[in-house]
Amino acid sequence: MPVNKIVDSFDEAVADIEDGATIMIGGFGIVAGAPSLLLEALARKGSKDLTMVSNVTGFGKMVWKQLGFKFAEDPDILVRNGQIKKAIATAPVSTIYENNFERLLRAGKVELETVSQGTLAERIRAAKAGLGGVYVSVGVGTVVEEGKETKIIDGKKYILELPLKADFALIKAHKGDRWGNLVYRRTSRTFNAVMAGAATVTIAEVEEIVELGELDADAIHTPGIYVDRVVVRPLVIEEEEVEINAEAKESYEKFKERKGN
Amino acid sequence: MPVNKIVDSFDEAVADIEDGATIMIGGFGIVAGAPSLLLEALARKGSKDLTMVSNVTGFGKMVWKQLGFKFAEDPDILVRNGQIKKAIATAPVSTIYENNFERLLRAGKVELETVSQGTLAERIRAAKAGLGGVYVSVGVGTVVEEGKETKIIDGKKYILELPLKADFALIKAHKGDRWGNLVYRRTSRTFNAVMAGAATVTIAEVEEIVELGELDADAIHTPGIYVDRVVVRPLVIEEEEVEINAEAKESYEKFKERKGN
Amino acid sequence: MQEKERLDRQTIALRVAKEFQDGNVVNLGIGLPGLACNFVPAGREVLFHAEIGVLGFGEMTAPGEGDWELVNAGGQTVHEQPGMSCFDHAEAFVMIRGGHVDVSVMGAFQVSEKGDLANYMVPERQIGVIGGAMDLASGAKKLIIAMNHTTKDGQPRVLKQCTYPITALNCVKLLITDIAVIEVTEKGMVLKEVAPEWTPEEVQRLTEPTLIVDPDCHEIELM
Amino acid sequence: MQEKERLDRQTIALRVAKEFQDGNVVNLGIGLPGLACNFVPAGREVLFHAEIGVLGFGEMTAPGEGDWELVNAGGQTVHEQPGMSCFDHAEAFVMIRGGHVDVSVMGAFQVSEKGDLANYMVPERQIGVIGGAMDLASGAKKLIIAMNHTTKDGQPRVLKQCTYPITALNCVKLLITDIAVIEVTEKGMVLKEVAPEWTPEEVQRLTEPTLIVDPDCHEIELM
Repeated sequence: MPVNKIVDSFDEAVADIEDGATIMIGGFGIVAGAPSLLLEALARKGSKDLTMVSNVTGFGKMVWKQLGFKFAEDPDILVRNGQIKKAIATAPVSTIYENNFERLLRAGKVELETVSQGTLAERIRAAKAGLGGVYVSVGVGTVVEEGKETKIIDGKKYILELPLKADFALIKAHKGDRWGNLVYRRTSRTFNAVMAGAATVTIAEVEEIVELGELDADAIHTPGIYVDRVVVRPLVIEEEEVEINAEAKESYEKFKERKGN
Repeated sequence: MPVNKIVDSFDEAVADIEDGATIMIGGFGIVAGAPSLLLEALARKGSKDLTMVSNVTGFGKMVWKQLGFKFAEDPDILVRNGQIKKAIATAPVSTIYENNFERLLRAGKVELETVSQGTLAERIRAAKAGLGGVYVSVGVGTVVEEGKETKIIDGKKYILELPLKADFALIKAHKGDRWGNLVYRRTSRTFNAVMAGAATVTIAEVEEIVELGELDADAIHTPGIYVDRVVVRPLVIEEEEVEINAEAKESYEKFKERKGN
Repeated sequence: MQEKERLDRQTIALRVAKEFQDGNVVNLGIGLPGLACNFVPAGREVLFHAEIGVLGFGEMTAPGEGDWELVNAGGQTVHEQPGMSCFDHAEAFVMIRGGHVDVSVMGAFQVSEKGDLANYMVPERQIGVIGGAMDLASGAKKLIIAMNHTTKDGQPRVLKQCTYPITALNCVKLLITDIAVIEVTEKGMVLKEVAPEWTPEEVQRLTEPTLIVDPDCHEIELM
Repeated sequence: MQEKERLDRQTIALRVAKEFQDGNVVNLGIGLPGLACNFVPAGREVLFHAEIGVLGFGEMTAPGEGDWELVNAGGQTVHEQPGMSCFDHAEAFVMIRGGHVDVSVMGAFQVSEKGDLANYMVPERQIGVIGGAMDLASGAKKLIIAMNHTTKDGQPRVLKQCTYPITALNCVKLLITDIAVIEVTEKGMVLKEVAPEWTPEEVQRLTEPTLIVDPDCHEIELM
């Protein structure tokens, strides 16, 4: 039988994500790299008490609009839906406004583990790579060191960082095939490619499904070995009105003027 | 000034590899992935007492011919030239005949550290990634464990493996540009891409130099940040007569017959 | 007494390939195991992995033909096929060490009753070739050993304890030799299949640990 | 007394960019530092790195234009340019942690005399945004901080000791503020440049540690 990892719908793709699961969510916090339709499906399913591993806990529509992007969901949809028990993230709150996660955190309704970004990537990779742990010097002398084993290696102090594994990884790619081979576009690769294979089940949301062989062997970013399910987006995500942030506009105009001189 | 990492000759590319240097040599042991002309240049220069990090210590012409390959140099050229003090390798000897390294080792003229292949790759990556070390369970209960720190993590025993860094990495790629961006072809990527950036100076031998922008941003395997020098091969490497191994021929014929049935 | 005929390398490889299930990711070691990529049962789709950095390649090419930058772990050129992907060495071993490879097939000098594997060094040689063997033996979900049942001078290589240096402990799940198919279980080694005309007693005579003969033990089936 | 005019964000970014040397790999933090990609001195070739996974991108696009899958660490779209490469997050931090990035430019809440950096949490908020700041502060060969010299109510942010939680110790090499350029050295903080019309004494008055005034201290040069 030909291998076929393609599933027919987003709801089917997330059907076995039960209450209490640990899930990884790809992307950086920038909407283009987020598995938006998988997140919407998981919101519809309504699984509770999830532990969520992601770079950000979600900014929600406001920030995307200010950045001038077409709108799509980010991890915030699970937060505002009350599905998250704990977040492991590098940027759990916003520096400019109070996001939904911060509100719940201040109300004592969610837990938080803050991780440095490079260490988050390395811990996820360690799980995927079957390593027992890695020594990282980032965070020495800071809050990140608290409660962790340290070791002097070659005269320098390192913190022992342990692998981070999940039950499910929800990721977003540009194209995929029936073996689960994936390619990403530009800065949307980010945590998506890192998380692929670091969970028991990796589910990829793609913009396009291509025939086996269409992706060049040398240019595949995520070999199919790491991917369990592939589900394709409808052609166009609903676009919403976009307002450009006034400050960004002004700053750009000033820059253009200066360059003109 | 435009950045330009392209150097004019192989001799110039290796001119500062002095006696006693630690060098990494890319490839797997299969000739296509070896930086053959850099190795020839280093043999001409004659630097001595080198510590060599590579998958194999070299098979020499005999084996390549038997495999039916066009001939090019592999790490053996430095071994038979008497330039190696110590080898760190996963397959230091041949299982089918006595290679030059084995002869020197038995004569007490070289030292050897044998490493498991996945661990070699991970130790090189650790150096490139600024990690203090990684815990690996491969080799527990074997000779590889001897003299190393171990640790039980989550009920499983791991060995602490330390980063492996070099002064120079000699690697081979398919195409490169003046920023040092590289792409590899098929199974020639191997240790070449891993070693790029794990040495103070990374020198890449390429088959073709392309204009900046010709390599697609999404398909570059080694971003230029890891590469210090790029040197291009003359168009054709001298081909030698090839004899096909008789056993390989026979085995293949038998397989074809069976498939025919 | 003339010994009965044993399976040749091609036939052992054929029997090995029968183990591959639809969608399995299979790493084939150097030598005999490498031949198994030629014998995937009809209708099954199997993805072959080589630690040199390739997944999903096809059959071997004729010697001296093929793309010399597309080779298996033994340096033999293989055919490209749709869906194939290439990667570097660190990634190849993320796949292996991380438990993403379903089946690994390797050769061996010795295998113990508990599934310990010795395949990287003949003690007399004093120098070993570890290569990727330790990683594959500890990392793959299922390790199949394909080897001759005895040494050239007829001594058993299936032993109570390995006398050669160990590659990895408790790792072998299935043993396919030129005279038998043996499963390594918690209760001991179970004889599942014997070569044509061989009896379980004859296999036992060439095997050090006591074999549990499976009630369903039968002649090796190749198709 | 009316305070003298301070540099605006664009001008600080312009001064920051003067530090970039030919061939430097430069990571620009979110906010003000991000603007520096627009001001590379004419004739110099600088490779910008963003931890989201891109190296060698060009200037920012107009807001709302550009490829929304090609953004800097602040989510602002940037222009593609020849030689650009994209990669994943683990690789981006191999570059950072591994010491492959020449210059990192970040904002800060506080910087200490010894070059300690506090930029991930305002204590009153209790929740920090570490992001990639710790990695960049410990990993980049040279860390430049671009920030306002004082808080909104005029309190110094260049301090003997940071009172805010630390991002990384002994990491800041150069401080470019809206009134001064200060080098962090083993002997102490050296005042190298002052904003137009500002005197070293005026800068000192807004700075907690004692500044060593460089004999060559002069007005900030932008070109």
